[in-house]
Amino acid sequence: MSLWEYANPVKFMKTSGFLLPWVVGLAAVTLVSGLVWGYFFVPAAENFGGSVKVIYVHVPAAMMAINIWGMMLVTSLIWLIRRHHVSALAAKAAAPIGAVMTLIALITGAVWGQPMWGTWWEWDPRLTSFLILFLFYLGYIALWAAVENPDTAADLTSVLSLVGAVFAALSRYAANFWNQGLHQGATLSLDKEQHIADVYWFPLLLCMAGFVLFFVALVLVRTRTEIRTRRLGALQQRERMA
Amino acid sequence: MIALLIRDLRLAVRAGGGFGLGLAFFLIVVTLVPFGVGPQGDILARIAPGILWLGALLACLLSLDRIFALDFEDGSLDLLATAPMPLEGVVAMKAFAHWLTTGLPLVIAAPVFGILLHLPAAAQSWLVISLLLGTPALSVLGTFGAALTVGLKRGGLLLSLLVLPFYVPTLIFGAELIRRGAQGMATEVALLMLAGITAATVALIPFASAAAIRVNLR
Amino acid sequence: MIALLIRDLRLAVRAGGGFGLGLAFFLIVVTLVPFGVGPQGDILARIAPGILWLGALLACLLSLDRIFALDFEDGSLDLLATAPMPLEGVVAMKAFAHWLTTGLPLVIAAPVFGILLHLPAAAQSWLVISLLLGTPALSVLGTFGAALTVGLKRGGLLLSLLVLPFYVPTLIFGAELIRRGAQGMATEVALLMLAGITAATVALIPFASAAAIRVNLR
Amino acid sequence: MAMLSVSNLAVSRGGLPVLENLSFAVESGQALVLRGPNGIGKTTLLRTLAGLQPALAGTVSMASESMAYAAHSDGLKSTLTVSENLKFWASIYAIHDIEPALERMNLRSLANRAAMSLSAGQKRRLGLARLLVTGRPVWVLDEPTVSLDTASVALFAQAVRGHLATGGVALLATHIDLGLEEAKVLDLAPFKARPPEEGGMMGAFDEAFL
Amino acid sequence: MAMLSVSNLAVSRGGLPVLENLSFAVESGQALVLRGPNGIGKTTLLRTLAGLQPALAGTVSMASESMAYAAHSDGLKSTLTVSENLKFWASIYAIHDIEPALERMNLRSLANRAAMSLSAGQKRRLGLARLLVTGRPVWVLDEPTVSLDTASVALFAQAVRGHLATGGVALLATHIDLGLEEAKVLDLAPFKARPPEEGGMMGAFDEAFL
Ligand code: HEM
Ligand SMILES: Nc1ncnc2c1ncn2[C@@H]1O[C@H](COP(=O)(O)OP(=O)(O)OP(=O)(O)O)[C@@H](O)[C@H]1O
Ligand SMILES: Nc1ncnc2c1ncn2[C@@H]1O[C@H](COP(=O)(O)OP(=O)(O)OP(=O)(O)O)[C@@H](O)[C@H]1O
Ligand SMILES: [Mg+2]
Ligand SMILES: [Mg+2]
Repeated sequence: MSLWEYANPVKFMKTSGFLLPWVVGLAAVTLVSGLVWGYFFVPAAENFGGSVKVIYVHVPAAMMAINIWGMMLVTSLIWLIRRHHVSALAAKAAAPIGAVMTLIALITGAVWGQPMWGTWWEWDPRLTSFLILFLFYLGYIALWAAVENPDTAADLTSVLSLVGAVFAALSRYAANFWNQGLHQGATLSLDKEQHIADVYWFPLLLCMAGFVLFFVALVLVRTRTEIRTRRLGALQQRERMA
Repeated sequence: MIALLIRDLRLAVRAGGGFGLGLAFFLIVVTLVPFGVGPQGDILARIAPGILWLGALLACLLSLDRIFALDFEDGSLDLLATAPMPLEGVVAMKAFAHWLTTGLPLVIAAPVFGILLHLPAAAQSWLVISLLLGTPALSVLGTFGAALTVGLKRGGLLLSLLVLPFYVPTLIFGAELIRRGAQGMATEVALLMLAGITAATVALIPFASAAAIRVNLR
Repeated sequence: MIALLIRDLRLAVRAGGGFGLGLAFFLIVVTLVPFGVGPQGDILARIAPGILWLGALLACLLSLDRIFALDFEDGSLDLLATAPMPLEGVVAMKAFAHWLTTGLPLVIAAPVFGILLHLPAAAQSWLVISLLLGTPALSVLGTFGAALTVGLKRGGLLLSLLVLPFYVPTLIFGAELIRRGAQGMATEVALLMLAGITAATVALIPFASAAAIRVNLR
Repeated sequence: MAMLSVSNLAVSRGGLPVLENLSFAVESGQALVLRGPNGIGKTTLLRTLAGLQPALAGTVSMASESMAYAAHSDGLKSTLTVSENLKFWASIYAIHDIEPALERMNLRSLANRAAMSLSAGQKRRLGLARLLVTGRPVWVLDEPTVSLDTASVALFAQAVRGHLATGGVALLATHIDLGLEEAKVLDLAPFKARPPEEGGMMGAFDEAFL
Repeated sequence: MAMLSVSNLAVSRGGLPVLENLSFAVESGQALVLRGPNGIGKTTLLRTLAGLQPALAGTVSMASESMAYAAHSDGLKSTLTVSENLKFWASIYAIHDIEPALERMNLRSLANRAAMSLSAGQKRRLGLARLLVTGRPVWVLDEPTVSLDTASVALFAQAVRGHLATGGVALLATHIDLGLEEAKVLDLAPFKARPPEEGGMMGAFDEAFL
């Protein structure tokens, strides 16, 4: 039995229908416990103050924003190469979630920037490249919305996401070249000597896991909706043929 | 008449565009400016009123060129011209639909863009007021340009060339209004001029546009 | 192939447009900026590289949306797709024609606009170099956006939304090249990146565009 | 009682006279078919009658707001559905019920399809259905049956007959047989504008420069 | 020797099968006229043969680079003149002399007019003249005689005959009589795609969702 079997919409509906309640439950548990831990049981940091708590939303959201585009890239490739409908629909379903994650990262960042940097917005390369990522999401979503025929739309958006990924990465590099910026470095990377203290670290990990599970649950729900819409369309078409 | 408005709005939404698109475009312009100009907050703040107004102009321009061109190409314009409805009304409705899909969303979202460009808080309300007063003139003048170029293929650039000079007074008073408002200077003149220009264009330009369309259909 | 280029250029000229129009648009943008931003020479000089590059972007954008749309509407694109000529070649030729009518005139006339915006003399040659290196990428990326939206009515704004984010790297390196050049800083990285981006897009993007057109014709 | 009458009309296109000395009248309940080779000036004549361009000479008399025009192109919005397209035109002409028109042009089953997904003939049927929601007595139609199959042509002929029976009038330019035997036919070839040397009328705009 | 042969072809439009089980072959020197009511799928079939969309099933065999396609719209640039339009297409197909084509479609006198100032029928004649400068043996034509008057239809029929006489092949979809008595006629109605319950083929894209 190969993994590709789940690319059949009917099979996918069955399996995902079975999985969905579990994923939702797990996501709720991790997310809630992570956030509660982070917000109520973590001491205020000396150099960040109480506002450090934003990190439990900000960082997971920022991480998801990037990774969701990666996921869309992979599913788009699968659609282009193997023409599995579920794959294309999953990419379509993921895009608005990614856009919202980007927006959350931007807004929490802005809210955080106010106490930290004394300004709501700064043209820091990291922030700016997130803004650009948001624009790529918007373009991708708008293209899905604009094209009538679903297969045409899937093809076009797949091409867009491929080329877009390259240019998003390029923009990130260009933005770095353009301005040195204020933003925090990547303290998460393991080879860095300086870790943030474990007290902040564990609830953060939990939150990140919660965000991932939350995303999986949402994508499942949205993909199922897309599949149902297509099924409705197919039924109507068959009726017309008769 | 209302039917025309509804149709135009529906078409704008169907084309995957409508309200959001104008905003997204605006956001892009605001994002691109610092790339060109540099990220220094003080410079950005000084040029912000101008950039925001230029962005409004451009969002307008980009959505203009097809305002009549599509109707011309598929023959609707001929049919509308023979319909029991004054062509002036058609033009005015189209300008209104255009404003609803590009001007209005911009007015509403302007403060966010103001923040991005470090516009001082005092200027925010003036930004909204100046856009609210000025953007209708942009749409109406835009339809005039579109009416002049309706029969031409590749009208895009030509249209901008015709229309942009007409936008100058609105642009000047609009940006000036924000600048003065931000600095606490007297705003009455700029305010009155802006409102006056808009009122006059909205009242008179549709007649010129309708005349231009009649000539182009002939 | 050459025939297609000649046809496109001829069409651009016939539509009362062609070379002059892009320039005129550029001129208007450059004149409007001081109206919006205020006439202080020092600020203008500082934002000049950015404004000139933004103007180039917009001139590009405004002429883009009909690059394939017209051929699609009158059926030429169907016929070109069945003609003995790879669609990639068609796309590349169209991008080239677009560059000849909007990018090239701009490169040639840029110093004049630089003077209007008080760009320091040292930066003038960098302005020309950066535009010369960067504008081909704008045209090629533009055709990609146009290919994605070819079947859509009212593509204008959607097209900009799709295309402008792609312009970001070019814009950054282009404007940065001028700024660094003007200040006598090291320009190698910006120069190489700009040239690299252009070379890569020119070589690869036509394939993506042709694929998008094939999908849209289906 | 002539609902549409034309006397000594001359029409021009691109600054050049195309037809001249044209006179005819169509009475209530009558149809008139205009014939003539390609380029003789049928479209130009119909556009003039529709008021889209001025006549070079002569007069057109017809009650105001009584005419519905259908051109070479159908004026359809490709992203709207069939019924949305039709509803739009109906409300422009202040008519509320589009059902009879859908019915008579056999569009019922297509009502919810986007116009862009119609075949050439289906689009044309929709274009003709528009006439039925104008409520106007004088129909001015330019090659109405282009792309239609024989069944649809018959459907159209029937619609025209229905229109005539209610006292309407139809003026049609066409190259093919519409199956409207009762219609009068007017061949436009004899009215082709002659150059002034041969006694044609003066008056094309640029003659002032001669 | 069949220059174009099709076996068991099924074509789809908008994700829905339109025609199925279609097989035919056209030999050198033959013309085949496709008939069928509006919306049966003539345009879809011709676009599939032209390679503009993929077939749902079945095979099309034809020498590569041997086909010239003419669609509902003519692909004319309205600001270019008649001869410029024609010259463009001629050079795309690497042919240098457009005079014979102008001659045979009776466009000589219009050669220097901008395409936008042509009447509907004149435009169509220009669209057909394009076929003559492709030098391709297989003509695939979608309603070629729309808007043409009888004289021009005859002109067109003659051009098709000339093409067949040189060993070419023509496939035409049309609703009206072309005056090509020698052409075989294929009625598409029997090949209309049936829903799967009635034994039609599976394979419309979206069936995977049922
Ligand atoms: C709108 C603005 C902002 C955006 C788009 C943004 C984006 C990001 C991103 C993408 C990350 C994840 C980095 C990674 O995992 O490698 C991140 C992490 C972080 N951000 Fe922000 N940020 C914003 C504003 C701020 C502000 C104002 C602060 C506070 C001074 C801040 C502090 C942090 C910190 C401490 C981290 C964790 C560092 C790490 O572990 O990598 N951010 N941000
Ligand atoms: N701008 C122009 N300049 C010169 N001649 C023109 C112009 N526009 C149209 N004509 C000519 O005017 C004549 C009348 O055109 P019209 O479209 O009325 O013909 P028609 O009878 O409708 O033909 P068809 O049956 O082909 O539709 C044609 O010979 C056409 O070539
Ligand atoms: N996007 C779409 N979705 C669903 N159905 C479609 C779509 N596009 C076309 N169709 C249908 O496919 C069928 C085939 O259309 P096609 O244009 O091939 O017909 P045709 O035989 O050429 O008709 P005509 O004689 O009117 O030109 C039509 O019934 C049409 O309504
Ligand atoms: Mg005509
Ligand atoms: Mg057809």
